[in-house]
Amino acid sequence: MRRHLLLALAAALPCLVPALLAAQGTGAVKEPFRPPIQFTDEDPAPPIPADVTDDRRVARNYPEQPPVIPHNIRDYQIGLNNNQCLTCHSRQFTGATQAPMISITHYVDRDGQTLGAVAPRRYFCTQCHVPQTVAQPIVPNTFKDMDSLISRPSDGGDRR
Amino acid sequence: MRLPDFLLRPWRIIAGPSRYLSLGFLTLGGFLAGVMFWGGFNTALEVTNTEKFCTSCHEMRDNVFEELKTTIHFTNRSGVRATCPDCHVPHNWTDKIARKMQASKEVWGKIFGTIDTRDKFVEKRRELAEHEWARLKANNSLECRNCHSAESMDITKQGARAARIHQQYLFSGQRTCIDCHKGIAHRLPNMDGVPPGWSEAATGTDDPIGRWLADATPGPANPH
Amino acid sequence: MHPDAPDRPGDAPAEWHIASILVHLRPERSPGVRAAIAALGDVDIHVEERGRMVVTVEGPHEGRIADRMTAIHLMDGVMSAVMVFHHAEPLAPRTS
Amino acid sequence: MLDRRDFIKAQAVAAAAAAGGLSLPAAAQTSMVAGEDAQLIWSKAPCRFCGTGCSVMVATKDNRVVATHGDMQAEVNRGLNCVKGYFLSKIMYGQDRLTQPLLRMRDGKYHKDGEFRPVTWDEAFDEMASQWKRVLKEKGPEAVGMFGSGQWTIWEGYAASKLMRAGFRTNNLDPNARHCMASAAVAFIRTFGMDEPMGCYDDFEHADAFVLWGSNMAEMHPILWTRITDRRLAHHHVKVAVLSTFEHRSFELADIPMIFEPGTDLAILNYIANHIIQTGRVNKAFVEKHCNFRLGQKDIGYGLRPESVLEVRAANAKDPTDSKPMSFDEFAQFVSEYTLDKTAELSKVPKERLLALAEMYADPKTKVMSLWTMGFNQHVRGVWVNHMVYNLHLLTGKISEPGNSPFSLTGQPSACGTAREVGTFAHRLPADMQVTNPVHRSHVEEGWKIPKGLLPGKIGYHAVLMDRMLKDGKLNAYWIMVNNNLQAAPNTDNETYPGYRNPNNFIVVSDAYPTVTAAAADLILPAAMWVEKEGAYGNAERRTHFWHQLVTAPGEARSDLWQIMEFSKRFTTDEVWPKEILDANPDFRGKNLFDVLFRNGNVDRFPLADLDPAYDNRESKAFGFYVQKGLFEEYAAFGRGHGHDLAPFDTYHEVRGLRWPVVEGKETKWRYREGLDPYVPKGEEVRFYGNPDGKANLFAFPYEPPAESPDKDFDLWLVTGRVLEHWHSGSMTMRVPELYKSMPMALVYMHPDDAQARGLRRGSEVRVMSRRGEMRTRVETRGRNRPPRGVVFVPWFDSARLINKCTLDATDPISKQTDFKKCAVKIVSV
Repeated sequence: MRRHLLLALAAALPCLVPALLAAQGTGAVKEPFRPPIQFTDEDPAPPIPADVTDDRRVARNYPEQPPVIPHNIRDYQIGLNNNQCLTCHSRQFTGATQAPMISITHYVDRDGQTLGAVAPRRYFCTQCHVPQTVAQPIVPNTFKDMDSLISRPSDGGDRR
Repeated sequence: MRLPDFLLRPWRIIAGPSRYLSLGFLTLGGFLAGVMFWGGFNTALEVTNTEKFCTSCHEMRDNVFEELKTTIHFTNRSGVRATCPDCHVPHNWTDKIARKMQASKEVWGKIFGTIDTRDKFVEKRRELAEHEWARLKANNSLECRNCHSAESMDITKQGARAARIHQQYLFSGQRTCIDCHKGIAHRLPNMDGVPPGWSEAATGTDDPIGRWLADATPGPANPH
Repeated sequence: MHPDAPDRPGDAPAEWHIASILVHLRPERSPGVRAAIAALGDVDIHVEERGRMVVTVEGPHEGRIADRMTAIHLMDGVMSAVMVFHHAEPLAPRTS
Repeated sequence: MLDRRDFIKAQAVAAAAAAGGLSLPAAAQTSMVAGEDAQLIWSKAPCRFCGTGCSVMVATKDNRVVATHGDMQAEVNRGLNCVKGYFLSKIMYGQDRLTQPLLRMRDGKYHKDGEFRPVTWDEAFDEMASQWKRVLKEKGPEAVGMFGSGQWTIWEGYAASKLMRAGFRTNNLDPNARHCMASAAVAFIRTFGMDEPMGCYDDFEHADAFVLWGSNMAEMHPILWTRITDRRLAHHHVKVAVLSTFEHRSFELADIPMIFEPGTDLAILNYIANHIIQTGRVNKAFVEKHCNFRLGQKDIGYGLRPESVLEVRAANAKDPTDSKPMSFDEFAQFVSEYTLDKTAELSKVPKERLLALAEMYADPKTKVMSLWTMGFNQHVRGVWVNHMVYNLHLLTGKISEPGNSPFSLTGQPSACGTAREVGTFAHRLPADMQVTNPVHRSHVEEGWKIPKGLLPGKIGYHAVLMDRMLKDGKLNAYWIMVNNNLQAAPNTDNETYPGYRNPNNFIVVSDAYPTVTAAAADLILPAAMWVEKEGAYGNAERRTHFWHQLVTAPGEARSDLWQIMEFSKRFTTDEVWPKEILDANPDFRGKNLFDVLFRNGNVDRFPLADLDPAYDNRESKAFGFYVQKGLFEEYAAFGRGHGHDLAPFDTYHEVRGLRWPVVEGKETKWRYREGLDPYVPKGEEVRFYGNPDGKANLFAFPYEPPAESPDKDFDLWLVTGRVLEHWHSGSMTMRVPELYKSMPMALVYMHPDDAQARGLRRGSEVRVMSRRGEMRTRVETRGRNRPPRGVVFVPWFDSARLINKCTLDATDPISKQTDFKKCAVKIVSV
């Protein structure tokens, strides 16, 4: 329990410090409110950020996370008629396109049966896999992946 | 939904895909004929070669043109855009006339109400798309190449995967644009049995130009 | 990719795949199932309890994993084999 | 040295073991990874977001969440999550988590126009209690209020209800679920006498046709959409109809896509009823035995301020709920004017599609599931459209059996569990009881062990009315918990913000993050969230599910439950209860509210020894008893034996949720049908036992136009809503980098022709302006939403682009739920 509290404090430090620092200065806390946050502010709308299209795989936060899409998907059609994602990422076409094959978990239906093709419930790719823009998050996230919590030096392996 | 056979038979005679009957159909439809009397043939042809003309009927305006508006061929970085005839009307005169005959069938469709609703258009989409795929396949994607020439492509400006596939399939002559780039300007029909261009199943055939007119048989009925 | 494809087919980048499979089996058939699974290769049995067993499969491509899962699924005494986890990454030299 | 691949392998094993419910001996992991520090602890928890109620497995290590994945054992999602669910691991780790109470201060003390300074919990509660006492003394109980949420855990909502109703003696308690499904809840009660769907998600695997009435499930309920997709793609006879005022992602699966004119769903519904009757497909036996017909009140106004011209002009604005009995023939006559021709003309939907849709309902062989969310509920005639879809299912008898299911979906994780079942609405008590019913109040007074006659019988302020009363200075002490109403409420510039900054008012906001609402408050209380506390939610299919506290909240952040209970300690009965009640019940004199409400012999019944030693529980340890269990069991007693039976507390920590009523350990999937529902007596076949006569009520209502329609000055319809990647106001999801980067800002989605006509194009910076306010954003002409000409769509997740400055605070006059889908705007270049 004590260990937990210490850890909690440690975890909270990045949040506490700016607030405390601010409190020491003017006495008022400005820090928690990222701009723009005041209701009355009128924020000029920034340009629509460009899509990330560098085709480089992005590291996952944990193995169970669906990978994000590192390329443009403008005008890709997924519907009753066909699924354009699968024309590259389904098993039979990955040889020609060298695109990553969809995980074989995607061949398993609701009842745990493995099918010969993508399970219908996994049909709409963008419910889980989303493209990215170049927009930079306004608030940083302090999530730590499990590797960084293991108190050992790096194994030197690949970290995508 | 299929029409009864007794209705279909005369329809096939009129609208059948052979060159001769299409001419007969032309006369029957009277559409281009009327235009011919009214002005010079080529002038009229140019009028019909504008987007304004194509979208003057609501089938085109509300279906295919509406779908085009959000795609890269309508809105893009430099504002260079494709109009209907850029892709759908051959620039070579004989092909152009052939295409007009085909198009007049679609006008017939309008006049006699076969595609007067969105649902009917969607039902016909596979057949209409197959005509275009066959034509572009046969002429080695001529209308694509009018703007996108393989010789002028700078593959260092392309995504790694696109560059590799263009080198492997396009520059080697194994495939033509339309093999891979279907549905880039309109929504796709049901694609059952239509493999992507990069698959083994899509190995190209060198159909002689014009064969599409005779061979463009309707595909399976499209449920959507 | 065919399940029996060689470990490094063509010019495909070398990859390492791992999946965990939850196997439901008849407890009384456990010895036979364990032996059959052990004979498959690339497969480790981890825990077994009340007719449920956790198995991992490793291999150079997903075909291997699908193949092993199907094989387990079809074994006598096995009621179902469900994949829970699948992960793949480029094969990097192991350092330790 | 630990090898990365061994580590991943260990995770693979742990994930499968957790999925199969196998206990993993430490040896099994340590044998593979050289050291126990690589071990993860996997536990179950419901997803934090929508009302679907997916279950996730959560991995923790060193008091932090390090991974999440879909729970294979959960019936709802069977291993799947949507993109938000897959990123749950990161929602608690936005760098700007609130970690200490912040009070607006000047010269060392509270000042309305001061700047936020950190204070201790004691200082925070001292100031808050003195403000509450001041207001109670000056104006009485009607001047204090609380705005809660369908994101409260069940016990948090229950504790809040006790504090407000029994403690402060006011029904000024409403959840943000008012904005979300009040119309559905009201129509359930008026039709069936009981709230919530009769069917369940198992209907997805049984239906032949799905009709989406104003619901974009592909984005808002993605996991339920996977179940529809599964059914549609695997069974060729299955058809999907999607109705909306603009084209969205759910249209990708639509066999019958329908874009209708805003508000004309009323006409379409009546047309289908007419079609069923005209073609002789009424299930006469069912209707005669199980249905009543009623003629509803028409011309009921638009829930605006009473002095508004629309309210003055409406004939029945004061009396919107009235109805009188009618016969089937009169009903048939009533709907007969909604012919195919008239409906097609009004709705602008092609006739063949209307007919195909009507046939889905009319054909006795087609099992139909109707689904709806905000398109129906956020509607100035929201209660009507809910009734009208029940009309279709009742006329055909397609109800309360697998696959035949009118199904109201919910947007919040515990809209059903907390807002509706617990009764945190201004008019409700637990288990569907009503504050206006003296018998119900008395029953609750007994259950809570409080004096007779203590509970107030006057309905409190509803969400929109609270904002109006804050502005008008009639509501002065206000506590907002787990919601971001300054971003979510309608017409915020005129009706919400002025009330927050009204100098007479003291506004408290409890939240995990500094939202726009928090920034406009006077006191901010830092809240624990999701698995930082033990919790329980109730999803849209009556499924109650629990989770344990898995990690500790950062800094001084505390759960809403702790905040409510701790705050109650600042009051004695003498300060808040009237003299007559205390005179009649001298035992209660001078008692601390905490003791009266929470140390009443019920709530403090279970000792700390009952806690699961594997998990921490901060609230219980703070108060010295198993708080959550005590609150739950006291609450559950109201529903047991009355059709709302919940299982014993401990059961829910073992299972992936159960659908009430849970009778003799068995959940109920379909209610009101013999053999499926234990409450239906033998031989009755079907009984809608919520109503005394056991019959359901069909209501006849006409088409009436929306409150505001486009005109020459404001020439476009504005529809607001959500997107897949962000949940509600985005306070959690906008802090997940991957979600932020995938959808960083709220754009105005419009038709390319509408853009062109205004000299605009994709990316143009514009002002979206209504008669009430404006916001700035950029134009999107080719996004996932494709509005027809004349309609624009703007999502509301973006705190930098507050579209609710433009929306209209018109509500359904019956349910008081706002219509966020229909008002008039214009778009001009910046």
